[in-house]
Amino acid sequence: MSGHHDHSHGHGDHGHDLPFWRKYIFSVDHKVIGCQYTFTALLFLFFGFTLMMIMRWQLAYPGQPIPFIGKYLSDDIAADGVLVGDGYNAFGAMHGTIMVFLAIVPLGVGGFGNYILPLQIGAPDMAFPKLNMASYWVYFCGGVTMIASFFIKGGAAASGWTSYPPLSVFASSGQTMWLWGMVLLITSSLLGSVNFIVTTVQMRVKGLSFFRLPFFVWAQLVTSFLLLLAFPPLEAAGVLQLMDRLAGTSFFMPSGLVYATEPQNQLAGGGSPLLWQHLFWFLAHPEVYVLILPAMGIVSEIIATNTRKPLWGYKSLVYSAIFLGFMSFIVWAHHMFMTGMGTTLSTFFQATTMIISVPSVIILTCLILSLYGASIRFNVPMLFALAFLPMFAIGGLTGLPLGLTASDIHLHDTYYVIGHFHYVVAPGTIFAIFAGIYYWFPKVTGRKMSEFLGKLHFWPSFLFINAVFMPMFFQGMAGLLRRQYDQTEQLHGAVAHGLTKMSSYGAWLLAIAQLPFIINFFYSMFAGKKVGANPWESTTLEWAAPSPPPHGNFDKTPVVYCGPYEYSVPGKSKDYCPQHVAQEA
Amino acid sequence: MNLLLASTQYGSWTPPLYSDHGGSIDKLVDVIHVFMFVIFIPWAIFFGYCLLNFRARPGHKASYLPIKAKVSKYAEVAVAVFEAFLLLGMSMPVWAEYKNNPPASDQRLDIRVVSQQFQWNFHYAGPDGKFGPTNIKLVSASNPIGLVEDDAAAADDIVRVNECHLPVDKPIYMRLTSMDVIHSFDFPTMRVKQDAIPGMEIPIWFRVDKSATTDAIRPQMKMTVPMAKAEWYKIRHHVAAVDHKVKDEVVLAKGADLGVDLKKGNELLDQLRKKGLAELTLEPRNPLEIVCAQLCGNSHFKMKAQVMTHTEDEFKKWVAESSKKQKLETDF
Amino acid sequence: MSHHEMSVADVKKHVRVYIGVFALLLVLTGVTVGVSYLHLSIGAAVGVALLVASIKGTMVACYFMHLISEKAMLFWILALCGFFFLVLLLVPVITVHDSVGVH
Amino acid sequence: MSTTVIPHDLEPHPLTGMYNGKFGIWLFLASEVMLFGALFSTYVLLRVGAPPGQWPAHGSEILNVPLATLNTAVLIGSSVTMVMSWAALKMKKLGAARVWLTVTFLCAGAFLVVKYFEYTDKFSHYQVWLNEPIKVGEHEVTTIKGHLTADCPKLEVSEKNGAYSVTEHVMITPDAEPGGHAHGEAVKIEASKVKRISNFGPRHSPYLATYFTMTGLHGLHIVGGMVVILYFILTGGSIWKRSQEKYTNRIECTGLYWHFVDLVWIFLFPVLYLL
Amino acid sequence: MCKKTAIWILAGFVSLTLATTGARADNEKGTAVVKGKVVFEGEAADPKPLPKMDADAVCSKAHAKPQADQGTIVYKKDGNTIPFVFVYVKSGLKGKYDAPAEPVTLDQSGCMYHPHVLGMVAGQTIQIKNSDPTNHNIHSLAKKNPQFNFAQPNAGMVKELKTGDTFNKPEIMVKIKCDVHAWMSSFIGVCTHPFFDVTKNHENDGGDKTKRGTFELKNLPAGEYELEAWHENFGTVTQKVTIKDGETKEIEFKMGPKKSGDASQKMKEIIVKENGELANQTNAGK
Repeated sequence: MSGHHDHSHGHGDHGHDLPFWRKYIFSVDHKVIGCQYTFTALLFLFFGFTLMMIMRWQLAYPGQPIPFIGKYLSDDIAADGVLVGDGYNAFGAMHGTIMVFLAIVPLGVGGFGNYILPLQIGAPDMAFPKLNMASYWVYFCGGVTMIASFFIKGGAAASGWTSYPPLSVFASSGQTMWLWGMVLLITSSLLGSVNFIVTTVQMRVKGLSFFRLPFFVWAQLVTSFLLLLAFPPLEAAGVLQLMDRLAGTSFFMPSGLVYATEPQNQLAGGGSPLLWQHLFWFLAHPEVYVLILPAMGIVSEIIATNTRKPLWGYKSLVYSAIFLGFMSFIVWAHHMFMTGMGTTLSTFFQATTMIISVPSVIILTCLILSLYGASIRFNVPMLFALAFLPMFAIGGLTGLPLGLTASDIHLHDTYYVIGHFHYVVAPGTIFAIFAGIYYWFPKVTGRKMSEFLGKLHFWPSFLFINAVFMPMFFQGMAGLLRRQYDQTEQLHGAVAHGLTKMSSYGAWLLAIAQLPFIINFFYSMFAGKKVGANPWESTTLEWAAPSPPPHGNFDKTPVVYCGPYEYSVPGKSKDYCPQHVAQEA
Repeated sequence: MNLLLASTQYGSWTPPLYSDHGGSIDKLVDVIHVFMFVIFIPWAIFFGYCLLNFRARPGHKASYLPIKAKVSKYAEVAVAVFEAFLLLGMSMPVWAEYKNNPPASDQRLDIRVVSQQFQWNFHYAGPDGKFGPTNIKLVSASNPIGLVEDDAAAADDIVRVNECHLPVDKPIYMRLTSMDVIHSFDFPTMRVKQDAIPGMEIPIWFRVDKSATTDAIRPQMKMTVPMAKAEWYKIRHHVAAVDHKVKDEVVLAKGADLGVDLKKGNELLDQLRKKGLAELTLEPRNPLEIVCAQLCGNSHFKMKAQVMTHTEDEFKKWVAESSKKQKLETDF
Repeated sequence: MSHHEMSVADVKKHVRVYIGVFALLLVLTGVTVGVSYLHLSIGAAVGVALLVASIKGTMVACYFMHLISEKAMLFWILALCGFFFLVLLLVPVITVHDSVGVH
Repeated sequence: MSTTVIPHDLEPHPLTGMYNGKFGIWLFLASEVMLFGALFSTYVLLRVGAPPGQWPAHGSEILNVPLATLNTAVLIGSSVTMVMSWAALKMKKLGAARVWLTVTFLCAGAFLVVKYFEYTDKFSHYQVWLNEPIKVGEHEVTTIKGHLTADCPKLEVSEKNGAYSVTEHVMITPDAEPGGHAHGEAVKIEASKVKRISNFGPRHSPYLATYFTMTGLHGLHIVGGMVVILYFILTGGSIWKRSQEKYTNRIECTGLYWHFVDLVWIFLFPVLYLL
Repeated sequence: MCKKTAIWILAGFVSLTLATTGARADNEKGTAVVKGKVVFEGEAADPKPLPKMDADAVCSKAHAKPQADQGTIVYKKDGNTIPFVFVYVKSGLKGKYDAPAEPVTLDQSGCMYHPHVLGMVAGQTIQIKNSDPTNHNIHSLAKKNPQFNFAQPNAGMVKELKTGDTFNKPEIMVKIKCDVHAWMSSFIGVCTHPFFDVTKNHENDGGDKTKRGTFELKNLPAGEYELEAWHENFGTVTQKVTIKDGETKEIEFKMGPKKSGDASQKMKEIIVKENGELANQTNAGK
């Protein structure tokens, strides 16, 4: 990335002999690729956020023209500046898809994973640098395909990010683009995950045993296994849906369909709409943990550093993460309680759902207990990391009534669901990602981001993001359904509409609250305060490399002598003992 | 928080409840939320305490050793135990009741619900209690579910589009299916929700409370809206509950409609404001609605059915006259 | 032991194994096709077919892919994968049977 | 070209006993298991849930078992030759290895050729479902399988999903089978009588949809493998000169992938053709 | 206002370009006329009512009493004539014809399509209006022409389907329906020429009941033609006419109930035969 090109000359490697396009475009250096991922994903994050802001207008002021941009939108999206049903559904579907598959996963795994993981295990690069590059470019193509689908006839996919057939099979050709896009994105994740696992297992430096790995690395490792084993089924499902759409097969199309009063005799029938839901959620539930685990990793790193104290119960953290990963494969059908599921299966999936909440509770407990007896530095990364804890707690707790079939009857597909998973992902994961950006920015650029602008970014964001999502719980309770183009069309929707404006204003203010970050980001990149290799006085290996690290990362391959979080060790002169520094007896 | 609560305008968490099984669902919802606060508030207090007490400051050093926190262990165990209770003690019994014990076929009212983009078709067997066969080849504008009309059993069948009539205090047994895409049968005031999936026929059952006839409910759901807050889209489903007077001049007669669209609605409200009306007392045009909870296309939000609940004999009367083939008054 | 350092003699030994396995695979293919012409009851037919296929699969994995001489770690990863494979295979089918709806 | 040295690029890691590439390919195969797992799951779910008579009791009713058996043998053979070429490399015999590779490549090609014939046979075979029964010979039938005659007017193909529809009428020569009647005179069916017409391609029935999707995806894996193998046949010499170990390792990885493709077929064959 | 004019101008240009680029059209017109009526053979059933529209207040306000399903209307009191029949020249025309510059209009008012059946020349602009203050969605179920499915949430919305989006291939008939109000349907006959008409109905007979069920094809060149009459439920009938310049021919189409489709008794047998093919087939007591 631009901020670091003027630094990236190392010792004897040929990094700087490479032509520009090999060095920054088709680079095989995990750091450059990490930055590419981060930049691209941040752009998608912004785009997905914009879609949501437009939807919030239609919700707050149903049937009224969208100010400023309304008239520039295409017919398929808005008529006379008024968002139309298809436009709303397309925005909804793409907001979900973009945020999950194009923004947050690429940030947490592609961005931070790529940049930090090799550094933290003392590796010179990923195990398969070329594969790494491929995975970025496949992801990039997937993203372009998704965006392009807005400009084709009939607009982008509008069947929700879950794309349930038969609706998605009857849908316009945007859905086909969506499917191709997904196939690309999943392929990219597979390439990435293989790379991560091999790197982590095979390339740890001398002395860095598994239980000396920073928790961030563990989180990435578990995540990679989720990507590796959970994504292929959706790839298969995507192929099946493409067959249904393009080859006229009936994998998801039952017999005797009548579409728009026309009997669908050309179809063979005999398919199962529920099959898609199974294959989709088999991916999409682990996906939730793909979103949250890297966030937990980032937060743990920052908390450890800024509490100046070892994490509480490092081992139980690790075991919880592994258990979480494992369980996440056998809870998926709790998304399908309303599909006529009988008591046996629903009981099983309720049970597993309750069980999976335990490791999450443990992780949260470990993190909060790490604060006890600490000496907490309230710098910007720490603020975001701390904010993560209660936000994730709320997100997790509100999962309970949805995981229990009986209460799910009332709350299923209401705004309660929206509130729940947004608390996990938005103030949860996205805050963690901000924390990570503030925390590792000095490593990447050799400069620190402005604390003042950072705090100007944090406090309003924290306030407004709650203003956006807190009302949703109450609306959901009142029975307001999700995916409603016009909430007031239904009686109880109109009655529960009271809080909708609050959410909308929250969203728009939240957007404004991001300006300090954007300014800070670019300003600090060029004019931020120069710092040394280890500005936070942290212990893990990435801080042993120069900032920014040269091609090949370390001046000399480090050796690890101790665990990841040796802070405030009694009888030491400094309050931290880096992993690569031998302990004097 | 009260503000948040109030703004749902029910004055309670959840919509009013008119079915007998719904109570246990609401109870579970309440218990879970109490439980959440029981966990979250102490947690938050401890969190705040740590942030204050252990902030970095001159002379304060972090301790290397972790606290011996037995408490956390107990807390975690407690959480697990309570979740087990929620699961085994509350959720499973309710669900089992909801899924496993259909009412006896001789005491219940059977209704076929055939959903399609974007409407609910309700198929009643009529007085003879026999459903006529359907055939997708016969689907047309005047025959939405393709009823085989010249079949004996179909002669007295009733098919209603987006209009559902139910007797109170009698078990109702609905068989849900869909013609095209997946829909979800959502009857919030009865706490009933179930996907309607093409190629499947899924039964659901519930009983409407004895007192919950449409006419009885409507006044119960009366609400008063200050003109300042009255926006057309919040009151589009409402009619005036009383004669609204300004200096003994009726400006809005009882039962007057507030207009169903943006333009008309806003015009009317402006007139009333000009007249100087301070607040509106309104009741729903129709208090009970069945809606679609599963995204089913560009007009998904439009997919809803009105429900009329009648006493047993009112309902019989309705069946009797609706089952007659209706004649058109035309000049041809 | 890994195949990293192998003497020519070892390799020759391997080659003999490969030929043997090859022959066995062909025989089993014959068997499974033959059985299919007996028109057994569906249960039995499925049982035999899957049994034979599994044997063949194991052969290929163990000898052609040298799985028998790999370290424990790989087994654990594959075992995990196998477990999820079964979950994915079975649960959807169970939902068909444990459904309140009529298909 | 960076000079960064990747640890365990060649020498195995003590923990896994594998060099990076081999470990990587194994992980990739694990994900492939899940990919095909989803498809097998589809197969099971659709078959178990199917109404009686929708799925053939035996694949052999529709598919050509002898050809598939031949293919199975061919593919297993290619697996052996693949591992042989690796063994040859282990014995430092590049020439022999390349010969074995070439044989593998040819086997793969043969497999695809056979598959091509199997596919085209299906695509030229049609079935017509009727609105009302018609008399063919002496029986009343509601569906006819057979081949369209030369003078049959062209079928209309929907742009959306390629489904066929009849413009005025269709001429079809029924197969000899119970319910149909002896080969020979073609049957003429008016468009109004035709409820549905399809060839025995993917859209014909869930069974054939599954068959074409699974074997098609497997076929793509074969093609992919062939490309890689060809690449190593051609570039073998140069890589070998640079590092014999590297070349041997790459062939081993290719082999692992290739055996997996073989393994998948070992399950596809009985599941689709024999059950 | 100026937007409107802009649209017209654009439409004008479009048709101009069509005229200049398309295979050179001679637009051969004549002076011959074919007129007549479409009559139902035998005892027609009573018209069937459409479902009640109460659920959508806008629709129910529009109609006090239930509406008839246009596809089932036969004017028994007026000589068994049938409205909403699309009559057009199927073959025999030699000339080539341009799409007129002015668009055909499909209006949604009172939750019904106006007109219920209409004809257009391939390539002609289609103008779709929503006059109801409620959400309609317009769904084309064309076989050869583009399928579309979009919503018009507010009253007064107008969408113009021009070159590319409109129907450019001849097709008899393209069905248009509203998925929100499933009783709403309209049929568009797309011809390569302007010689078509739709038999008059009780709403456009101008008070003259004898006009009901009649049609008139004007300005035909002399020649020998095959005419076809299409009805959504009664199927199609064709007949040949030979006509000289200036001549006016009276013809009559006879239609009966469609053969297949209504014979439900027969159909049930088949359904029993092809078991599992009709999941929607549900019987009493099941």
